[in-house]
Amino acid sequence: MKRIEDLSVKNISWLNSNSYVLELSGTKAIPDILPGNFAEIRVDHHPGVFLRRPFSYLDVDEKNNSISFFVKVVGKGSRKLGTLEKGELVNVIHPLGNAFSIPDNKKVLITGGGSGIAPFIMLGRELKSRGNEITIITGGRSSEDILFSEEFKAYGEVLCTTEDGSLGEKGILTEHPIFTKDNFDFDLIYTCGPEGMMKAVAKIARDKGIACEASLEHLMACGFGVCLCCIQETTEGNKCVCTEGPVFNTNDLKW
Amino acid sequence: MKRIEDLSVKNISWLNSNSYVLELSGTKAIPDILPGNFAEIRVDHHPGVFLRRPFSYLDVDEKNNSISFFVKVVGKGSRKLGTLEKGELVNVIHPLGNAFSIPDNKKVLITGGGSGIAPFIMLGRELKSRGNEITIITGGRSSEDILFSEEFKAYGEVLCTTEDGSLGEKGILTEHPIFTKDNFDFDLIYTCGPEGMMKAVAKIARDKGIACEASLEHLMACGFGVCLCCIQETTEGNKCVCTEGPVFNTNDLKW
Amino acid sequence: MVDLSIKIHELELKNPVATASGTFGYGEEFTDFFDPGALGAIFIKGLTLKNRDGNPYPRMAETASGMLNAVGLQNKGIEHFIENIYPAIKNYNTHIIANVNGSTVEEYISLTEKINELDHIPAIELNISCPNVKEGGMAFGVSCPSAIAVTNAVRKVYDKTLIVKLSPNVTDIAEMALAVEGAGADTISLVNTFLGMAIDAETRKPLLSTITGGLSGPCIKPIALRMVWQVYQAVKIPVFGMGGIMNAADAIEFILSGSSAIQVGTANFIDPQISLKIIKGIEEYMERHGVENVKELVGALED
Amino acid sequence: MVDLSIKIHELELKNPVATASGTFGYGEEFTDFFDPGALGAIFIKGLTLKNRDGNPYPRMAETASGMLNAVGLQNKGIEHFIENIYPAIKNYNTHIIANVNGSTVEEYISLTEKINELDHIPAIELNISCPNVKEGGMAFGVSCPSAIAVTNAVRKVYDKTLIVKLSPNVTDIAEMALAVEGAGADTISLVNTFLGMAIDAETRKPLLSTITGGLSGPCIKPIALRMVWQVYQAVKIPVFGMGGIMNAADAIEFILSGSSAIQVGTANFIDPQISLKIIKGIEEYMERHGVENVKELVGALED
Ligand SMILES: Cc1cc2nc3c(=O)[nH]c(=O)nc-3n(C[C@H](O)[C@H](O)[C@H](O)COP(=O)(O)OP(=O)(O)OC[C@H]3O[C@@H](n4cnc5c(N)ncnc54)[C@H](O)[C@@H]3O)c2cc1C
Ligand SMILES: Cc1cc2nc3c(=O)[nH]c(=O)nc-3n(C[C@H](O)[C@H](O)[C@H](O)COP(=O)(O)OP(=O)(O)OC[C@H]3O[C@@H](n4cnc5c(N)ncnc54)[C@H](O)[C@@H]3O)c2cc1C
Ligand SMILES: Cc1cc2nc3c(=O)[nH]c(=O)nc-3n(C[C@H](O)[C@H](O)[C@H](O)COP(=O)(O)O)c2cc1C
Ligand SMILES: Cc1cc2nc3c(=O)[nH]c(=O)nc-3n(C[C@H](O)[C@H](O)[C@H](O)COP(=O)(O)O)c2cc1C
Ligand code: FES
Ligand code: FES
Repeated sequence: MKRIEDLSVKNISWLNSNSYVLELSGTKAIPDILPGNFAEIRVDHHPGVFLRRPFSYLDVDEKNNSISFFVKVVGKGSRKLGTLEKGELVNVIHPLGNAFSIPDNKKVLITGGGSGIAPFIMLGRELKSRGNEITIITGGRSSEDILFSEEFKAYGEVLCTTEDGSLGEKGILTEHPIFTKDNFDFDLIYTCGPEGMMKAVAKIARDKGIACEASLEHLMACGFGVCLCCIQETTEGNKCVCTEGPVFNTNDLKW
Repeated sequence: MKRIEDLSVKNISWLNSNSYVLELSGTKAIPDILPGNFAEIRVDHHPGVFLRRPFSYLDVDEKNNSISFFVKVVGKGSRKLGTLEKGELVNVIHPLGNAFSIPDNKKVLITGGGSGIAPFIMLGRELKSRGNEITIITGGRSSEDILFSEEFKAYGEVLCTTEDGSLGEKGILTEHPIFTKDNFDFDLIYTCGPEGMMKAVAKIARDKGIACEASLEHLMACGFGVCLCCIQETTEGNKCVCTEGPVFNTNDLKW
Repeated sequence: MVDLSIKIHELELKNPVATASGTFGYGEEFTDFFDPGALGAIFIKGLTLKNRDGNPYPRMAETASGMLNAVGLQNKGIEHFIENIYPAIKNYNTHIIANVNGSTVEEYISLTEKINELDHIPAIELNISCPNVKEGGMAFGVSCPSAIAVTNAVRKVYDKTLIVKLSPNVTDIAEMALAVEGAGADTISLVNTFLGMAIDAETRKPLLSTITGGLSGPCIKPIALRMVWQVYQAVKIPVFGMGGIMNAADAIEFILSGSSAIQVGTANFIDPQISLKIIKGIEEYMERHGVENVKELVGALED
Repeated sequence: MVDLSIKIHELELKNPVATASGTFGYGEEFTDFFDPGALGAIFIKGLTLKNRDGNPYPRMAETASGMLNAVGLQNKGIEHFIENIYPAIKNYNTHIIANVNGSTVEEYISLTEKINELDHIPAIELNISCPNVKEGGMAFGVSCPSAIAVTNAVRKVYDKTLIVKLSPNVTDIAEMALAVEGAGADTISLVNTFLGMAIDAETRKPLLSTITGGLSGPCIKPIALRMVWQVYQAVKIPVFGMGGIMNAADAIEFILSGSSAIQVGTANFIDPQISLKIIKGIEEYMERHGVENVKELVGALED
């Protein structure tokens, strides 16, 4: 069940020049959160920000009643949230959206670009606990953008691409040699990041007949299914990204 | 000459539960400021505040390139300014408006209510230096509202009224016995505060044939004479409070 | 205890706070946040005769103190509503009001006839003001003859409370209000969204797939308030005001300028509990000002 | 170096940034902040034939992302302008454009004739859209026949650049634009302010002495932008767009939707140097996007 509540800023830690982890904690037990779910965060005290901003959960700490988000600064709201002080209250509606499917004992590939890596910390942990064999590949412009590698290493093999070649393979994510290897035999691919990247990953998946789940980052006004602004065309007509997504099987998308 | 500049918050000191002194300082020499002048302060980062807010100078510290304002919290902007941190930048257009007239060696009465006492610290100092004999009377709801008495004492006699009788005479400002004394023989009366109070003071002055100057606090959109929103009806037609005021001889007002 | 109840034509509202069509779904999405039964009424999302996919993505753009939408009346059609949604919501402890949309007068009539059958829907809101559809919608609401034609036609087949929702995209709102009053409207609601547009300077592209969309939120409040005041002075039937209401003070401003009741729209997206807070806020205001009955505030603007 | 110059009818502007009438005085109040000669043009505050006191105080109310004003064309009349103000401003190194207001067609004509004599005023802006006067003003700008009548009449006595300023308070802005184009306008400027209203819930009183006033600022930008785009598509003459422009990106949005040049209004109150910053911002944008000539951006919205 979704709820609306004020949480307080526990910590903000900057990871590089344009992204940070925002940790919020409450006094009540946090709700049940699944990998892929997101929250709608209200950005107060900024004249230019009217609507809430959606962010996927980066992680959940049930012991401390705290949740965290990985935020990439792209505009007014994401910048403002990064200037909050410890103890300030932030109004949150959550948890929202559907979740990634979690198979048992399969071989899975996780592909994340930019802020799209956010949901994969929780996803990776869940996948690992269910006996899956995990490969994670993240892409970025330069080494600065390749984040959470240590965390990901605990789940499986970690690969990366950078456009400037400063870390891992040079190029965009789908240019990584893994995609052309003969033994590219995953059972399921997950993707989250810029739409171009997700479409490229989905195409590879489709070509190879592998199931693929993408988490979409559509513009949202409400986040809980009433405004109908966040729709995605699917084979079954328009679907709400906020309630019927953000996770979709890419075969259902008209990509 | 007026100018626009960023000044930094040097200090904010709260005087009671709803008013504070805001001190701003710059790196350049501050402009020439006369008693009665005001500044238009921009309130950033508050969604509800669109226009600047006008405030009279409380004091000027030329040695430290700093200026200060006495701010009473009445709404969004005045509240927000009080939450600024030391070092934050505040954009200011100043100095604006005309000034009180300063006679030499006369007997003057200063009457201030609420935030209307702000311009009288500078005025009192100037009057004193020009050999005037000064009486200052301030009014408020309770003793909490009677501020700057120490500073005023350096200039002359200090009286006060409070509506609840917790300090000075009980009642509103114009109920103070001084106004009914036989030797009420001032050459000039200054007034600033709620319009009702200023009108009452102006009436007494007119009845006794004493000149009276009032500093008006009209709503302003620009503060420098272009929007024509701040007008006051006078015997010579509409005048701009921001450029032809805020100080008016009350005989010129259609009060 | 102050009395918040108000009668709008034959509708007895327990309080003057309703939620606006298209911003509250069918109410179901809000049950996690509060009991919709606390509301004066719920205007459910726009219905059409047949399934409508609405406009392509993107359909939303944030603007200064507001937003543009170009949803375009996405809904699964009246049959789907009757079978799958109506049964779940008909027993809410408040009035469910249907928002009725057509591309032709005939469509408005057929849709109204079907809704007329539904016992738990005591009123319809005739939407002649949707700016986001190619046919019908706002076209009906920006000229007197067509507004009269559709109101007249619907009036003939409907005898419960008929609310006509006006478009603000007109030169003379009072004239439109008089026209639909004359054509049989029991109540007028206004405003629907203002036709607006947003561009991304960097990409040189419009932010909405449809280029233009409907503007809502606090940015439009001053214009909406003026229109409500003009309509209140022009007509005798009650007015349901809206446009940028974000808190109780805004709601009271609309009531003072002549709204018998108000609708909360875009604010629901930002704070899903806002309508509950507005009800409480009106109550507090009345207590503070010694107003016993909310009716005393309707049109009580002083000069 | 990018080329910011643009020709509007016979006016050669050094850049597309002008200041809007009523928000920049006669330019003199700004000389402490920057040299008005840097501007493409200055639209000076509204002139009338005779002295006008304007409306009583209060004339201003702040709103969400905007403000209402009810100034009501306060000015000392054309004679006073010619004798006391014109000599001081006529040699600014930019175009001074007079904003012309009348309560009758005859007044518009007389005023225009007097301004026609002034060599350093190369254009007039015919204001048929002021919402804050009882007679004339917006009344001319909300119906085609009267807009045509006044434009026609003024055209007969004026052969410099005639700019007609449209009111946004209409159902069909393109129709109004076509009407004044047909009546002889060389250029169209839009939008003037939207008729709005504000109330203090606590006192139950309107915040303006006139109850209603004109809404300006970023809140109106989406509607203004839509109207500029509609007018650009409807007429052949150039468009001077405005409404809520606060920065260079806003200005570029207006240019992309069809404004040959833009006017900065309310923003001048908040940042008196804003028009200078907008000129710089457009220049930077053009450099960043490899646009050599600002003309290339006019109407260059991509679908
Ligand atoms: C389900 C979901 C999960 C997301 N998870 C994350 C995450 O974990 N970390 C993260 O950094 N970002 C995430 N995003 C994207 C994030 O919501 C946007 O980056 C953020 O809203 C931008 O706000 P802004 O005020 O900083 O940008 P703005 O100044 O508003 O605009 C900057 C850019 O961001 C885009 N944008 C603006 N508003 C939204 C919105 N409501 N939804 C999506 N995009 C928008 C605009 O199109 C524009 O290109 C997610 C989005 C969705 C829909
Ligand atoms: C020349 C001049 C000098 C002033 N000097 C002082 C001073 O030294 N100390 C002080 O505390 N106050 C002073 N004021 C009043 C001060 O400007 C207002 O209290 C302040 O602008 C209110 O802003 P707000 O956002 O807090 O209030 P809002 O939330 O905007 O409104 C609260 C109340 O303040 C009034 N108000 C709002 N904006 C203005 C405005 N621009 N001008 C005047 N009143 C407004 C409103 O009518 C309303 O009743 C002065 C005003 C003027 C015109
Ligand atoms: C996303 C969205 C969808 C809307 N859908 C409808 C609709 O289906 N029918 C209707 O009559 N009005 C619709 N409206 C208009 C609102 O009901 C309301 O008239 C308008 O938003 C102004 O009120 P507000 O400023 O409080 O939002 C919609 C508004 C929004 C923002
Ligand atoms: C205080 C004020 C006074 C105005 N006076 C005039 C005027 O005299 N003549 C005129 O044509 N427009 C006048 N306007 C309208 C502006 O020129 C402009 O059309 C409008 O404000 C929209 O632009 P903005 O949102 O950038 O302010 C005035 C606007 C304001 C805010
Ligand atoms: S964001 Fe409102 S329905 Fe999805
Ligand atoms: S506040 Fe604009 S002219 Fe005085």
